[in-house]
Amino acid sequence: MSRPNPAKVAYASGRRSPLAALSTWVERHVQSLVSSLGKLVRQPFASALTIGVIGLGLALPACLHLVVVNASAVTAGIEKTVQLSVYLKQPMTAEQARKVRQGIDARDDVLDAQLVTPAEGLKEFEEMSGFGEALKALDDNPLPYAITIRPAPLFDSPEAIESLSDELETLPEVEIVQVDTEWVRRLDAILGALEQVVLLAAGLLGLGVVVIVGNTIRLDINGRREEIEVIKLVGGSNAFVRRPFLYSGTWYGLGGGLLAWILVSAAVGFLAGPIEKVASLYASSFRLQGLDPDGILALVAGGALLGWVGSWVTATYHLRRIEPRA
Amino acid sequence: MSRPNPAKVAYASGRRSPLAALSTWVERHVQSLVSSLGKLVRQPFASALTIGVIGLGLALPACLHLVVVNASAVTAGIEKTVQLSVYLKQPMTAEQARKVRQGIDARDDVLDAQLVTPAEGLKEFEEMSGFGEALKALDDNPLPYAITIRPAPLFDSPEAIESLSDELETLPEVEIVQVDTEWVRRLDAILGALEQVVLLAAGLLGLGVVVIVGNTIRLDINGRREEIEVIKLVGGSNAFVRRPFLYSGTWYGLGGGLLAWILVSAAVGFLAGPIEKVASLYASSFRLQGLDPDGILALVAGGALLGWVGSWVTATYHLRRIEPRA
Amino acid sequence: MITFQRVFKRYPNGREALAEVSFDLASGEMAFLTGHSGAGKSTVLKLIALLERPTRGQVIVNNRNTASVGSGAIPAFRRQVGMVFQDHKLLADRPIYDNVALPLVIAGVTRRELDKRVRAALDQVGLLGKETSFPLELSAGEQQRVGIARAVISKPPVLIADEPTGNLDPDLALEVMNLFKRLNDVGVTVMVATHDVHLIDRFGVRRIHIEHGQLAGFPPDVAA
Amino acid sequence: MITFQRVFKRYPNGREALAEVSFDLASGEMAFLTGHSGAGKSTVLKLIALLERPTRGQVIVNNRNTASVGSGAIPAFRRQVGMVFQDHKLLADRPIYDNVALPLVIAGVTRRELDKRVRAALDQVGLLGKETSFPLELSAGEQQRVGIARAVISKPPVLIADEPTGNLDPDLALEVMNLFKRLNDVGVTVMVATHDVHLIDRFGVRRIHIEHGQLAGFPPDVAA
Ligand SMILES: Nc1ncnc2c1ncn2[C@@H]1O[C@H](COP(=O)(O)OP(=O)(O)OP(=O)(O)O)[C@@H](O)[C@H]1O
Ligand SMILES: Nc1ncnc2c1ncn2[C@@H]1O[C@H](COP(=O)(O)OP(=O)(O)OP(=O)(O)O)[C@@H](O)[C@H]1O
Ligand SMILES: [Mg+2]
Ligand SMILES: [Mg+2]
Repeated sequence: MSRPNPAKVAYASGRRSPLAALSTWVERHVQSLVSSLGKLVRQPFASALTIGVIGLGLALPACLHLVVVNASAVTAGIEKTVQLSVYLKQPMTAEQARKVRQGIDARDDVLDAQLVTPAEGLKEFEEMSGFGEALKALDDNPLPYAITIRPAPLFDSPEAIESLSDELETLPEVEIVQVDTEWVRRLDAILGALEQVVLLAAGLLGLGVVVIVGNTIRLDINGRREEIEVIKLVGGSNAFVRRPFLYSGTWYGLGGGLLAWILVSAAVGFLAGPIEKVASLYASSFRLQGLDPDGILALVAGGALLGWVGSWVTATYHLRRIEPRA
Repeated sequence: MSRPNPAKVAYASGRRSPLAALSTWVERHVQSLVSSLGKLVRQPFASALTIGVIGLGLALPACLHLVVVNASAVTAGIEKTVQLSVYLKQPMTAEQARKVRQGIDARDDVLDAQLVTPAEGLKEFEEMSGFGEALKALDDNPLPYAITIRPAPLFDSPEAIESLSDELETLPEVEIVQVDTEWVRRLDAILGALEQVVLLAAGLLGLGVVVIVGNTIRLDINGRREEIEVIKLVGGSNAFVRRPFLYSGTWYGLGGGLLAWILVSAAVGFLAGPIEKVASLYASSFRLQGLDPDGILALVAGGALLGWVGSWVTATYHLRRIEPRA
Repeated sequence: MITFQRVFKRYPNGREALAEVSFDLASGEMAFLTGHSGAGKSTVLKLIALLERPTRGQVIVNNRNTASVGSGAIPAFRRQVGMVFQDHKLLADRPIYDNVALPLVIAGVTRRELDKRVRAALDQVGLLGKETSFPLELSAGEQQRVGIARAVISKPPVLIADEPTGNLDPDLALEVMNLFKRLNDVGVTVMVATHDVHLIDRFGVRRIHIEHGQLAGFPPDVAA
Repeated sequence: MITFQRVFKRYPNGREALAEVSFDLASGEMAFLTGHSGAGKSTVLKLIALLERPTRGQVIVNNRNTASVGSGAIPAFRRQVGMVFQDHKLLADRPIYDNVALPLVIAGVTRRELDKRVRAALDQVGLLGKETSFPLELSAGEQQRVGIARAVISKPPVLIADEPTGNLDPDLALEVMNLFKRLNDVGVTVMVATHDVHLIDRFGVRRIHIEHGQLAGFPPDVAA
């Protein structure tokens, strides 16, 4: 402190150039990366447990998502827009019927309205019912004029359709109004609810992955408390201590994402057979849809990201609290 | 070792009566029970993490199960048995038609067959189509005789029905055979597949809970390695060291089960409103079904059991490997 | 009470810690175990407490050949051997009271008796009043004494100590040795590994000296 | 280099470890810190290494008042202070090499230089050849020397040691003290807490004696 000691000056030597510092920095990170992976590999059972849990956590929303995607695909083959059939009173001239159609067509809540003449109606009925030849025998067409209506896009909620139907029924020319494709809507409602479940599940399970990784890292930190204390004791900073945990967390997440991909693929493979067999009975060319490349990427990269986030949050929080006790 | 030392004999005193031993045993367990709970409470954040993960893991199959239960309830309201409609050729006398019905009714794969006369058919058609009055105007009933068939219980698989339909179509009196309620079957197929998913998910997640608890206990053991070594050093047996971990694991599982119950109830509460609103539009009196008491019990007790299993397996395995290093 | 018969110990890494050690310590006897650093003192004590097993030869403690003690019987065996460690081996997250009580809790002693004995043991090492402190709140010497209290509380017939006075000031070291001597006087077989030549001189007890893994004659004292 | 100005230290549990301690150790000076068990020796060293902070008074180390070192700056500060601990504080699951290299790894020294310096440090404490052993495979004295090698490898200007010879046999203790003296000779400020009155007598260095948390005159030696 007072007189400069020549021996001492030599002793406390060693400034480093910026380039050397950078190369050391890179070297450190690569080393952490490899050694953290090595640590996971050296504890295969323990790592498998953690990765297994994360994989399950990620696989579940992915599977649910596929359920919805495929169910939507099934119903997509079916005409989905609701349709109203308005049967006009008899007797009615073609002129009158056209006027009624125009009136309905002009409504804001109607996308288009199409007139179905009794002749057209009969033909359609023949095709639909399979009575075929039987009806050809009719002397006279007993069917009334009908108007099929597609509601405007913004007015296809069940409520809007109900009020549209009610209003149309009050028209003097209208005999009866029918709302079609009820079951498709019912199925859609179920799928809609399911989609909500998927969103909820995905949110919860994403959080779950962060929590799982966080928990693992926390317990890992606890298990290496002594080591951390020693490192801090000899001057290791929080960032230095945290680095290996961040790498572990990211590896866990990445591994979990890959596992989830495998699990989902396995589940799809497992279910594809039976489901497609059922579908084929109904002559449907339905094929069970798996994950697309975007989905795979989202799963794997998302897993790694969630792992990193989980370890970052936990390590930052917990490492601050570990102070060396000597 | 050689001459008995009177001081020493007094020193190494203390046999205990069996009753005292029992009361000590009970005391110990009660103490472990309370102290392990106390430990969880003293680390609220850490315990919450673990219980949260387990709760999610248990809530998911429970939710999926409810999806299937409710979807089944929706479709249960609809006539589920497949029905075949056989339209007979024209012209045909009532006598001939009755004979054909008898022939079909006698088949092994037919539960019953019902004759629908043209008059009945017309009435039904009126009701169904909503054409109402319009058809009353018909001079002549154009409809053929029809026979509606319910297949026998053992023959209602899609394959059996297809072959039944094929065979009936070869009869000389038959014009055409129609298989009804196709969409219900399609929905059922989806539900069936979903049920498989639920089973798969429940299995995986039950395993997942064991794994999560096991992993937590493993890391907990790691974190308390020093403590365990010290206890073994002064003569604690594996069973003694393991006891608190078993209690912790069971508490984790129990807590997770309770949390899962809360999560499921919350999800049901969250979705009940929208779903029942949709249902009410279709005048369906559908009510979203939550967990029944059996389900709740299964969830909570199952959670505790899985927690115990997870901790037992892990603790037994890992504690053996921790030997004091001195 | 403690008999070593031609004991050879090689550690898994190939290091040979004991070459061929034989000695016999009678019941109620006391001995100092000396030797340079790395001579094998701690190894001898580890063999007695079954923390290690001999590679060859017999170790007989308390009339039992340690070779006949299976891994399931080790805990019960260890309860017969009180140990004091160089680095104390206390539970950092439990108060002194719990640390000292541990052997009795393991043995399943009732609450009432436990309380009485813990207080008596703490009194013996001069730490009554520190029951609720945690180990890290004590100085090194105080921790060492907690370790001694824990070793003697279950009244084991054999007591072994590995450099129990290394962290103590000379007064305290003397006091601790006197405590061991008192225990020995009531019949406990005591073996203490130590470097403290001055203490050894003061106590007229038997001395077992190891050099390079073998029993040897005593070296000249290095003291001032 | 190390200045204590009217330092008072009360631990969170209410225990007053230091009453009012003032002393000044110049750069390149060496001192023994003595006192009975529980006197406050370790507390003084903990204050120097910023493992604890004074309740009142100033601790100035290496021209920095420790009060001005924020928690983010503590790691860098500690790298200037080499520490040897009573209980070694080694990483049990890493070989000796990694243990000794740790301060250099933290400082970000390149692989090549690191290797050279680790070998040099191990050589200095007579443990060359044990690089791949694990701490628990070494005897207590060998572990102590690993701790010393780690403390000096980053060439800190200040070195503090808490009873570094408690576990060593007299020969080795002397050797270790000589090592500290040599480091002191090349300009390192050294402070060693010890009970070993014989060593103190042998080395003619300054002695700071604490009694009941206060500086005091030296007591008569207890030695034989
Ligand atoms: N677990 C182990 N694995 C491998 N080698 C070991 C192990 N324990 C001790 N050794 C080696 O055996 C030798 C004897 O060690 P031991 O601990 O018995 O010495 P000691 O006499 O107690 O020394 P000290 O006085 O330093 O404590 C040492 O050279 C040490 O390196
Ligand atoms: N972390 C702590 N919390 C509370 N009290 C403590 C703490 N550390 C030490 N003490 C108390 O402060 C006093 C001084 O302790 P210190 O460790 O400084 O003594 P010492 O001189 O190093 O003793 P020894 O020679 O036994 O190591 C002791 O009475 C001890 O009980
Ligand atoms: Mg030793
Ligand atoms: Mg101290």
